[in-house]
Amino acid sequence: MSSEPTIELVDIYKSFGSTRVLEGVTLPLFPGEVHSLMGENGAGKSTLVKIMAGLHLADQGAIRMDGHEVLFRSTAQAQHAGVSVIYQEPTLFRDLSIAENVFMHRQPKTPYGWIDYAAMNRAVSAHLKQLGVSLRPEDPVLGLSIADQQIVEIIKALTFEAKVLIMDEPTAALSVEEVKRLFQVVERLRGKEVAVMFVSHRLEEVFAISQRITVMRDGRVVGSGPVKEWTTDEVIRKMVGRSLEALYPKEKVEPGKVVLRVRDLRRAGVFKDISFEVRQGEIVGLAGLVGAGRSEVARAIFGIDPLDSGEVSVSETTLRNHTPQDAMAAGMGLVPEDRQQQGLVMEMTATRNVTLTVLHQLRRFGLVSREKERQIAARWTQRMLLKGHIEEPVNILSGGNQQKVVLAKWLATEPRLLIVDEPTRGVDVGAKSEVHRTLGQLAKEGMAIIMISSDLPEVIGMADRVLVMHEGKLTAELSRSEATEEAIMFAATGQAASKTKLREMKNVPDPQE
Amino acid sequence: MNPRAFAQTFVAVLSLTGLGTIGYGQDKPIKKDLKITCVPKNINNPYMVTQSNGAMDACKELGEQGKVVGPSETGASAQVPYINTAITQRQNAILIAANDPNALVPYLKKAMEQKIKVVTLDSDTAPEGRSIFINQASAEGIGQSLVQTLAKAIGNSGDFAILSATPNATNQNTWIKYMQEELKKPEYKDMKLVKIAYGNDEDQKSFTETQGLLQAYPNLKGIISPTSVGIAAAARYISTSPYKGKVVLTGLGTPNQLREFVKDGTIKEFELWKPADVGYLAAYAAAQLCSGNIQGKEGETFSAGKLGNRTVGKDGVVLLGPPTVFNADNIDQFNF
Amino acid sequence: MSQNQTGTSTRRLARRVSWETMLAGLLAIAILGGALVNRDFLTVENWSNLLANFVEIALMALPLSLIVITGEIDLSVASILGLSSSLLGLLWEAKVAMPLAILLCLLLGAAAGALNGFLIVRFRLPSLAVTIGTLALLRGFAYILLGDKAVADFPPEYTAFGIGVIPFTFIPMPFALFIILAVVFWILLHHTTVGRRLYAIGGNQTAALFSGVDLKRLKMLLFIASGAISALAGIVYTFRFSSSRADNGTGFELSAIAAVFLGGVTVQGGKGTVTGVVLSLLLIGIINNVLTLADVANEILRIVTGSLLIASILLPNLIASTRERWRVRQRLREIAKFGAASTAK
Amino acid sequence: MFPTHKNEFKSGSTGLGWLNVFLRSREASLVLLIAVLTTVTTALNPRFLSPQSLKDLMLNVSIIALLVLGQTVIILMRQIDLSISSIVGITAFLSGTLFLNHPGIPSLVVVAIAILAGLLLGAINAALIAWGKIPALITTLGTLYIFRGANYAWVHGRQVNAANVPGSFLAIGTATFLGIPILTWIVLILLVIFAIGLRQYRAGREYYAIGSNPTAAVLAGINVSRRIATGFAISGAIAGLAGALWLARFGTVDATAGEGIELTVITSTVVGGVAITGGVGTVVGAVLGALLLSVFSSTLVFLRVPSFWQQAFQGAMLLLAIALDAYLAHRHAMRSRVKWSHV
Repeated sequence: MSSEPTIELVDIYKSFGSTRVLEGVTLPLFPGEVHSLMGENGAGKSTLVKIMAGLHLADQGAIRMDGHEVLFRSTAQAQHAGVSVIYQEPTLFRDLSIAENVFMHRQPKTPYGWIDYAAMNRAVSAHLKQLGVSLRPEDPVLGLSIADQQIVEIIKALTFEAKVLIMDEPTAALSVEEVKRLFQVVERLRGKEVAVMFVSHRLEEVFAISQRITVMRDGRVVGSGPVKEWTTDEVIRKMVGRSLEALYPKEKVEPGKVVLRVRDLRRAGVFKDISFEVRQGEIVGLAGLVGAGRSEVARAIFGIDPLDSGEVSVSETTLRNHTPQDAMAAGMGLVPEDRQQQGLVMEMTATRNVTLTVLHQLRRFGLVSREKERQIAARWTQRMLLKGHIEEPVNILSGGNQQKVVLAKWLATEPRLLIVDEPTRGVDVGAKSEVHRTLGQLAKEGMAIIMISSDLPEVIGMADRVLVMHEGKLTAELSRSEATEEAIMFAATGQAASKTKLREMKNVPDPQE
Repeated sequence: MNPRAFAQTFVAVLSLTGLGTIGYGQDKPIKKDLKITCVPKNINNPYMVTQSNGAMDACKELGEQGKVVGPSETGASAQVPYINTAITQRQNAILIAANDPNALVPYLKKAMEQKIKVVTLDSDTAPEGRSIFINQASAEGIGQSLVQTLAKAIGNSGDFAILSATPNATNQNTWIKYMQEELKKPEYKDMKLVKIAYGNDEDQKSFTETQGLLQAYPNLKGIISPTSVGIAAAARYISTSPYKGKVVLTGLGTPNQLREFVKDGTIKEFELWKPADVGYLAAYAAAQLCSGNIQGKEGETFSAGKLGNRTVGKDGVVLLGPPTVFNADNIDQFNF
Repeated sequence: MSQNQTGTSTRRLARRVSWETMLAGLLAIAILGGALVNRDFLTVENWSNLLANFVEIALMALPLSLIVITGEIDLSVASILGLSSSLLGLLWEAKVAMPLAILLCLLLGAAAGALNGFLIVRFRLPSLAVTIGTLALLRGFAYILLGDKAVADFPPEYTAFGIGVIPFTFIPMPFALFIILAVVFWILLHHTTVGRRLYAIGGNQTAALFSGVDLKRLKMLLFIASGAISALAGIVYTFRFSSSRADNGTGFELSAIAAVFLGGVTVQGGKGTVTGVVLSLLLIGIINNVLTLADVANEILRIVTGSLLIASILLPNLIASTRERWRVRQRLREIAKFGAASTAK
Repeated sequence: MFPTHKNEFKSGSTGLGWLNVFLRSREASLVLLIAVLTTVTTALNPRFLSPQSLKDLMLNVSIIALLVLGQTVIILMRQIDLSISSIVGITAFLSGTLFLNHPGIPSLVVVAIAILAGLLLGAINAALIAWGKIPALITTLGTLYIFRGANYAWVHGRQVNAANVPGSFLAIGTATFLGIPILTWIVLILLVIFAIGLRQYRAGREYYAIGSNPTAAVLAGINVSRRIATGFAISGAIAGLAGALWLARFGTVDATAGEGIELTVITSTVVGGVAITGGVGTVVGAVLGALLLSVFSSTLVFLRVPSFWQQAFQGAMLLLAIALDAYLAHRHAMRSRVKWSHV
């Protein structure tokens, strides 16, 4: 322990509506240290980040910087105080140049008061060179890869001369090469006594980069200490923290006929060579790191994204038109990953949301029968044990209940195949187990289910079979007995292919192309 | 017994007893307190305002209740609500300068069915839509004289263009028709009408249309603009361009708007009647119609205050009289 | 907690129904005011004029409401009206049988709408920009078709439809057409699955897509419907005034859009009712009529319409933002209490 | 799923061929188009390049170009201002009345008052949009009605004639300096000021930022409401100036001055490369867009194309411009999709 913490969160509480997200979290960040924050989805990491960024106000507790208490009421205040945040999704001005993105609202000026583009470009250029990135500061952001955009965000943080740098899953969308480059930057920042917080799911990365690890579960800190006190197993045990069997009630079901068969799916730049089948009564887990192309595959199967080539057949019938309507007609359902953006019309009632997928069932003499509408909505929401009134707009429901509405709306279609993408993200424990119980029951009734999840214990607990994706390709197929967190992580990080690369990750000079 | 009723009875008695003047009861006094609605093409056009003011002056003179209402745009249908309102308000007469010769007819007919007298002025509708049309000048006369004026100035030969108001303005189209008739005469065989442009009675549009005419037709010798908005805009453009003195401009316009252009030589001669008189005459005609002195039949004569007696011509047209020709010698005598 | 939730929902519910109620209230005030100010207001002829006056705008406002509910806009409606009117004149002059001419006009309108839909749906162009373009383009076509001509001598049996009333009532025939279509649209929006889909598209386009709503086809159909009904409005206009001109209906798009917004359809989409739009049309029509009867100058009406339009959104916004500010202040006070009086910097 | 289409012509990508070099800069392609149009028309009718014709062309485009400056600022922020034509109408008549009622009033004072009046009207828009949170489309549609209605009520049938306006003021619209009309000089100077302001000042860049990504703009600490408000105030002030210059140019002003020009201005701006989805474009491009439209309509006149065709052409051009923008943006998106080279 080098010195006083640069920033310290003390006993932070935060609730959204009825859901308690953070309960008494205390977390110090020390200068010149990388502090990794780990935890399952929904453990409260993102909320913690947002509180430090000034996007949320804590309900209780304090933030101390250099021993003084501070209150961040806006992102500007946090930035001013020296806290920079790099989000998973870069927030950039795509039409403006890299240099301008870095210096927006605080561009350097010439003595005449004009913007000093030369100075701006010089400064950014220097950073780019330091990072070994072959980008030009005048280049527009539009057209940059996510990784390059991440670099822009990092340079922005660097020019703020941030004392605290928070990175929320920055490597999710990066390739191994890019991760390596990023880590070199982080090392350099560490040398400059910056306190870095690193939020990640990738155990290898965490052990490669950090000096300190904190694990959160269900809104609480369950373990914290220097990296040498931790092992991979220990981290995972703390993250999961409960017996798998109790939580994941998947009963053994004898798989039936093949329901879905996909062959050689390809979408240029996103995924390729995807072939697999799913049988009745089977839950197939689709694992992989964020950005590996799992959701993209799901969307393409369901007909939302176009395919460049490949074939999708349901119950031995090949789908002709590649549209969601056809997929639904064939008996497919998709519970999308982002329930607010993709799953629900937030201002409509639960009833209307649930019946949106089965509108044809509501007709009586060509008109919508409110009675049927109510009956159908009631039947499926009751099955999901929805808490809350179904005639209220869904935006007043809690996250878990919203997710139940999304599930209900797809169950209403009585699909043969249900694809669930991150079904328990941001859902409280109670609702989570209800979701799991329902999925297990559906499989038992003969439904084929594809479950995409970044929550490894969930995948392991629920899936009969696990497919693992890495950088757009299927890298492993593991049976229930083979599917351990380690095995999945191995395949998900592409380690099977290039184990050496990760070992090198820490400090190998960047080979310029 | 109120005075009006008394007067009516008195007149009736007089005519019954044969003491009245011989004729069609022309000496019946004009009724007072008639409700007369004047609907100009639109309420923003200064020419229309002058004309409506003339009508209001006549109403005041006669003791009628006159009012001016109207749309702010010149679409075919824009005047209809005002006609309907006049019907609802049980007005006695409607004076209207029609934006469209046909669109208003069904509604004016409805008004006439309700015993409302309809007088058109400035721009006519189809004859079945009104009793009397106050023609500011003989259309034929205007067509002829404008062509003659231009021919004189350009020596009976060369290209010329017409700058009109809206493509659908009745009066404009009638005048243009007579101009084309006149051009068929052998003495104009060397004169060619190359284009009819439309300035929509908007100043800026007329201005740029003039520009376009002069650019597209380099041999253009003259422009006839039979609309006060058009001629003023055309004059303004020409006076500040090299075409000044080379291109002859004539047409219909008000002396006040064109005074400086006559003096600087942009325009030699132009014509117009007094717009206020058109309104004045229309109001008188309406009052006479309401008083039962005339029906709008050919040959009827009625008195029109300061304008003296007028006779109803064919199709119920009442002519105001020959237009005044303005030039550098006389323009300072006029102020309107 | 649950009590709190029901509380919010009733407030929400109240806010949702209140716009139509408020319009109905304003309508009642306008009628009452009209009757008091002018004794001619409540006459049969006046009402028949009043209803006929805005019938074209009312027709166009119906499909337009649905388009705005899906989060798009169509500014080209009045140009389609003019184009259809011009074509009708041209065909009639060319001695084409009237029923065929009417059919061709409707088809042309549908084609014009399909052009809008094609550009917006297939090429994903912003509908505002596209329909500003077709506003000019289609009006241009009308001028190319008819130029400075005006066709007037339409057959009396058709113009009789334009100016006539339903026997034994004061309801103008074109307005009856509007009522029929309004009922059709009301059923469509509120009582069919299509309406459910339209609201879903406007509320969250992505979620609608993920729910299997064929939004491309629906939007395409809406623009085609808008084109066809605008063409129908053009036909009504032509018969009502027995006049076919290229400039017919210039500027009507603004009145139609104003009526839609005033009717409670939000520009972001997802909200609004046919009832609200019909009420707002009536309200504008009545205010227009009352002011004209009272010989109030035409320009005041523009001011009133514009102000109503702005007020219709400003008032709810102000109420919401005041409430929000109050909540934030409350929250900050709580934090100050719990968080042991601390400030940034 | 539904990307907001943006265009970008300064792409640093390589190997795109001559067409893309040409398309990459909207300004260059506009200049080229204008040059081609001018050459063709001049070949058919040499008078197209006569001094008088050029002067008329410059005068015709000037007021539109001036309004385009203000509209560019607005559209850059993903907003729209429909009310400019009504502001022009009011301030044009206001300027005329000032000359009429106060003979001898200095022209500069009149112009200043017109700008101030425009600013005031723009501020009404600004307050409603930035703080009343009413979408710009609705607000300015409403004020388009209100301002024009107020103008009608105030002006009624009156008219200000050239005779009421001092010759020195009218000279702005007729006199030339170095062969270029004074009016055009004024617009050129403002163009330079706007170009510098939008390029060289933080505030200017923030207009781009807001249109490009409003959320990111908030995160960058930009006061978005205030920026939007100043944008509408600027647009109003510009429209006020345009009103005064309208009087100088046409001499005669009645209540209808400027009616309908908002669509021409928006079309010019979009044709000039300012994306209707915000964040992209320059004032120079937008003014070139106005010039292109103006040259185009002049060409139609010179080639004696019936004036009835003009409007259709203008609409077709706008559609072409946005379709082109969308096409370029789409191709750009396709190129940037490739995340892993091996896939």
